[in-house]
Amino acid sequence: MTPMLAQVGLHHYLILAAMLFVCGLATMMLKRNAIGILMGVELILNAANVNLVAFNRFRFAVDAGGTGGLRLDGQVFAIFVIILAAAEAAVALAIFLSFYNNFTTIDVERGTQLKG
Amino acid sequence: MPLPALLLLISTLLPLAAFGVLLFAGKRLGNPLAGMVGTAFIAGSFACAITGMIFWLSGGTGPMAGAAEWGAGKGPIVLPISWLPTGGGIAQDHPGYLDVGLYVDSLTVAMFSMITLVALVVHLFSIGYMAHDRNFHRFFTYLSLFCFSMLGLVIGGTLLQIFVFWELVGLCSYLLIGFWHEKRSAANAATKAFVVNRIGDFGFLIGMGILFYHLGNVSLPHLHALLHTAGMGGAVALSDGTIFGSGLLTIMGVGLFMGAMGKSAQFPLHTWLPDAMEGPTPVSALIHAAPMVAAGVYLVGRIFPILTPDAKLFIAIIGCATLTIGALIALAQSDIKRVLAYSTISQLGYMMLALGVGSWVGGMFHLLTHAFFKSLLFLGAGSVIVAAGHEQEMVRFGGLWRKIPVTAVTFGIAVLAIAGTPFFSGFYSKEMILRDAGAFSVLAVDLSHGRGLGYWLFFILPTGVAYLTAFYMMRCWMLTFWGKPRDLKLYAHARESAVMYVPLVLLAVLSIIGGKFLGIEDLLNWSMRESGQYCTQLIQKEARPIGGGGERGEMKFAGYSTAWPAQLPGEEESLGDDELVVRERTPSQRAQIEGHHLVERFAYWAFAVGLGLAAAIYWKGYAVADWLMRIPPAHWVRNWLYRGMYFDELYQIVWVDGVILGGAAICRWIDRWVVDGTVNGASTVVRVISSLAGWIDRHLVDGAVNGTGELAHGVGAAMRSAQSGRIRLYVMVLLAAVALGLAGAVMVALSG
Amino acid sequence: MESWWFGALGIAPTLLMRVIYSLLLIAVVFLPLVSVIAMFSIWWERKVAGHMQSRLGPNRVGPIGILQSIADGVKLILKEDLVPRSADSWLFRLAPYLAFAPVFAAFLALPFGPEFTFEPRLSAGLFWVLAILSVEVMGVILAGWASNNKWSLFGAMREAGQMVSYEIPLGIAILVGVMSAGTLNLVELGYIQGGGLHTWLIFQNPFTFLAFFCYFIASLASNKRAPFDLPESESELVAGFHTEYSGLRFSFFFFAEYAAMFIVGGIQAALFLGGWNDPFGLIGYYHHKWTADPNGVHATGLIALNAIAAAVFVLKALGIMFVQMWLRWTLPRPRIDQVLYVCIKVLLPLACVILLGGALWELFVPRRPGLPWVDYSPWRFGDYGQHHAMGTLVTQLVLSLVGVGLFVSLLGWVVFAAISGRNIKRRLTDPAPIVM
Amino acid sequence: MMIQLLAQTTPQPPDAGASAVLFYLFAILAGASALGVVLSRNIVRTAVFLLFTLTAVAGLYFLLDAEFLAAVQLVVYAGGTLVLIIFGVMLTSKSPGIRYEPKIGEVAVAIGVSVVSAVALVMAIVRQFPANSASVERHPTIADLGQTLLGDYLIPFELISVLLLVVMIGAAYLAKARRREGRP
Repeated sequence: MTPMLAQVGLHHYLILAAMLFVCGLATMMLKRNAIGILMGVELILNAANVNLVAFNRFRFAVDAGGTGGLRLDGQVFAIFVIILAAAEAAVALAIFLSFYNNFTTIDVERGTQLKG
Repeated sequence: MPLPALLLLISTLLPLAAFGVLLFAGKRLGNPLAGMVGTAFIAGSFACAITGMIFWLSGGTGPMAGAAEWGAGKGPIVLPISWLPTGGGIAQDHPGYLDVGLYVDSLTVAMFSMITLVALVVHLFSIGYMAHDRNFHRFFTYLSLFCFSMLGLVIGGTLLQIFVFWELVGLCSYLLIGFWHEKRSAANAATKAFVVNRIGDFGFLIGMGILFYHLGNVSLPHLHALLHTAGMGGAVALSDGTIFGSGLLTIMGVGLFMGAMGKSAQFPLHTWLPDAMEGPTPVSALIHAAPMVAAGVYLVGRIFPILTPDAKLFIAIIGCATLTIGALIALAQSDIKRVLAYSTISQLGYMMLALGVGSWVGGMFHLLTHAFFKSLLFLGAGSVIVAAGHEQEMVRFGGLWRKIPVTAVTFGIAVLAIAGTPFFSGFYSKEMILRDAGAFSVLAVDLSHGRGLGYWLFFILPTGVAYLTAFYMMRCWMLTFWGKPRDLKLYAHARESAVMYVPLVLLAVLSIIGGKFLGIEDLLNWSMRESGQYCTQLIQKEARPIGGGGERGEMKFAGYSTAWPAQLPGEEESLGDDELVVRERTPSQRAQIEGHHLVERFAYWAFAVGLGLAAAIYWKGYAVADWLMRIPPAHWVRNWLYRGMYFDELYQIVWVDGVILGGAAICRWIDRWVVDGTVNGASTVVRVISSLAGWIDRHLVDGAVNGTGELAHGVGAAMRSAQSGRIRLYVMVLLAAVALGLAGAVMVALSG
Repeated sequence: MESWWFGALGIAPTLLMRVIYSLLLIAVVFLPLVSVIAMFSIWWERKVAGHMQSRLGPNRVGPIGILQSIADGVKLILKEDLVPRSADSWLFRLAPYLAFAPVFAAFLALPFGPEFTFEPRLSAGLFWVLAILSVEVMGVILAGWASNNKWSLFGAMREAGQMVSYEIPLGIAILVGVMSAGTLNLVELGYIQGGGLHTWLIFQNPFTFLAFFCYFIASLASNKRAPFDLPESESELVAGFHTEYSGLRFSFFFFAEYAAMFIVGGIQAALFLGGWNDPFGLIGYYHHKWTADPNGVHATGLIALNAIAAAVFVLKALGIMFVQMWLRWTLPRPRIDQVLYVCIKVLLPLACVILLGGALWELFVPRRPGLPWVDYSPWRFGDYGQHHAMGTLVTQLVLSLVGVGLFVSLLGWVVFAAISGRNIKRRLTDPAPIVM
Repeated sequence: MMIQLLAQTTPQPPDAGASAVLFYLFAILAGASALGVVLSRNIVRTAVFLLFTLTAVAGLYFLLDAEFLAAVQLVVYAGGTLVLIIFGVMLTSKSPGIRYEPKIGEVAVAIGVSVVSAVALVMAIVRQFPANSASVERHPTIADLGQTLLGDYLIPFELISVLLLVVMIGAAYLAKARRREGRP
């Protein structure tokens, strides 16, 4: 193993997060199932979370002014993102359910009543 | 937390617990049980209050003195909590915080005992009175909430807290007056009470805003410490160098007093109280006789040290007007509860007058004694009303003493007390008020070098009203209990029940002994000393405020100290015996002795005259009174008084109709001249321009417009397809744009 | 654990050694431990069920049928591995592993002894166990879904609803204990409770005492144990989510269930019942004494101590499992709506009240600071007064008495039942011995 | 009550080699499952791939010294949100095999966009952030996280609790909306 590969650093995490992000994008574009799109969103949020936590670990987690406390803003934000994702999923699923009730399908291509 | 404060806090929270229990379980508890639960809680509250008082006394300087720092005559218990950071303010040990907290002194303790006792009695009475009501549990729920808010108001250590509970009390009052909201009149009365009180509260907010703006903190000890020289008149210089002008101080005082005016039904805002008699009678006893309307007086008592002489004069004038108007109207009422309502207004006027003329102890003393006998009167009236099958017109009563003797006797005791019969509680407090009013008049007339003869009114009116009070109260008793029964059917069914008259007896005893034997006066005197001492400590600890003993204040009342606590009650004790008059005295002490003489000369026999006259006239029911009414002006006067001096009609015309008519007139004017004029003028201009433009349009523009229209149509048709409603297309376009942007940014970053 | 062993051996671990060590640990200790515990539990459940129903239970394979589970296992391995034709075969094959793996992973955090823990580094060990157990539900849901059978789907959806709901009171009940202990680390929890019966968290204050029961009920439901075994209720759903499973895959679900029971019981023991500590605090005392010795570590003594501690811990967990079994064969099964009603409208408010009460208690009632044995001697009651902790002490003692009374009466009941049941069984089985 | 009692049992953070091995394990799992999410055509399988991704990300959090976050990820995401999503799938798909295929043009666009963003991101990362691995002296504990969460971030924390409540009510209301007439 080269030192570059053996020394896992910020880079590695960021690239992985970028991959997750791109997969999320692709999922959003490719799925016709509304819930699939939701999963794409979840992937993107996870990518963001990995970024947050990695930055926190490698760039930020130093002793804050010698007070003994660590700055954990990245982790806190990640927690908030997770909570928001849960909230978002709940609302989105509720919307999908009523979509399903109205159109008897979950294919988002059918919900085009608002077209110009 | 010191023990009395803890006990009083528990005492405050118990009704809240009762409220919670009844709110959620009241319906399930059912008819008598809900009431009993409420009563049990308030009984606990009462026990706590009494225990608190015992501990309080045992901590004090009195016969039960202990080693505590607090206690009667020693110092108040002040427990502030810094609540909201506000970033400014004077008070140095709480920089920039809005405080909440507890403030316990002798007045608090006395008020607690009074409120919980009256509340307990009213609760007991209500179990009987409301026994057949459909919303029995709801009634007790409201009562509990009311007790909580009232006790919270009294124990509150800051104006803010007082205001919060003040509003809560107002809400309870609204709920309870409108308790029988199916009755239109009750609903209207509740709304009226609410609205009228809001007018007063507006003033309260203004006053509080002024205080808050200048001091940054509205807790009572700080107000007392920083502004205690306001009573001298003149401006107050605060420790940070700003000057709190006397005019502003007066506005502040009057503003706060306006709150009290609303709540205590003072002269221009008094009209809600008689209407509030639409509520159940125990409510009248609890709210509109003792605790709630007294809240206004209590508030003025609490802010007393920071009132300027001008503000006090205003209070005295309002009080004087109120007591006169209330008594006069009460003379002519025929509804037993309305008589009591107007008498309450009148008595509250007495208290306000007392505070206005600087008799702090007198006002508070009357507040407490009045609470006993007035709630007794109301509960007695309730007993009568129940006995009479919910009939309130005295025209149909008469001779009821044979049927309901206990009520008659206790009611009679209350009448004697309110009339100021010696050895009854009302005597002592009223005597003190009249004495101080007399002293005030003497002093004011002296200081104005004989020009201010109008100041005599501050003595003449209350004295005259003392006669009137005895008269109309006795009239009420005679018409209700004496003579021949005027409605035989009603008379036949009348009876009283134990659950209702036991409270009456209890209150009657208190009405008798409350004046001299309960030591209320001592407590109040101590209360002044406690605040004074605490203030002194606070002043020494903080940067002292520089008292500006302004010239205007000295000119008016310099000698007679309206600035509390400059004169401590302990130093007063040497005063009293006439032999000592020769010694050097301040003008105020001399005036007080003179006031005492005035009272002895003019007011001592008021009760006998009033009672006797009423007894003579109404011995045989309405016979003599009817004969008197035949004299021409008497009839009109009676009608005028009967309708409450047409205040309601006046307000209807001035405020309600006035606003409607005035608004309509203004609207019409604006419509005709401003709007129409603008429109007409504009149209003329437009007509001229348009004829010009028409030509251009027809010849030049049309071609361009048509061309543009075609273009827009084409573009719109092309763009429309983009809004397909297909969400994934949107997503794709969005993400493609993001990707392009990202790529572009990276390219720029890498090349640059 | 590993660092201690390496330290005791006096060598610095290299990467390769650590990898080998880890593999060895998993192969030699971990897998057998999980399997033995699960198989023992399965046998035990059948035995308990038998005794409760006046039967003998397994009694043919080995002494008192102790090898029955192994026999069953062999049988299940040998059975044909069926995948229904209309099932989603990939998911169908995946689901059992998904159900079993988290349970297996959760064993990592269990504190068997002061040094006998697989991963003492987990500062959020308790939460970690909860988290990883919550993944187990995915296996069940997927099994139900992939079977393409409506009974299975019903079971899966019930499991999803039930599990997600009951996780909330479960978490809150754990939170009460955690609040009292001030740590999420399972090993630290053991140290804190090392001072004997009255330092156990269940007896810490009335609210942890209530939280114990709250946790127990919620753990029953999240483990889909009776009376909350709606996802697999055989009278309605054939066998619920595992209707279509057979052979080895079925046995994975079975394993997972019993291992999860042990974990839930173990967590309960670790959090509330003092973990590996005995009621008198002797283990804690000797552990402190031997590790604090400046002359080096008593290696032999510590190994023995850890073995005893592990035995105590396993005993406690098995005791709780016994109550779970007892309840299964005692209580009837409610409907699914009743189960959810109990959670949302009864258990959850109750848990919230307990949480609030526990928080207030922590705020207002001072306790004896420090660790038992390290900072003070837990049985010297006079010390508590100096720290204004008399209130806590009295509460602890009273609750301990209540707890011991409860335990003794339950034990007496069980013993009585076992003794009187034996007679009945003899009478039942006497006339005709079973012929295979 | 924070007690430093694990002085002897708290080992040093795992050495670089072990954590590198673990990182690649989790990273490959996450990446492969994410690809699975994109490529899988069965929505339930998509969800299962998502589960693996989430679990792997939780493992990465472990390596990043964020074990509380890892547990949160497992509880909330894998145990909560994903269950919810699968619930949604079960309630909305008429039969498990039903598939909605994207058009070929869309696939082309998607591939283009993905590749462009991936390349741009990777280039940006490689250029912008040097591959340092700053070692941290102290392992952050839950106490640190708690201090941050309930100290500096108290108000966002409270707000997000309110948000959760609102979402709960809103979602319940939305999902409860009456069905169309004539449909079950």
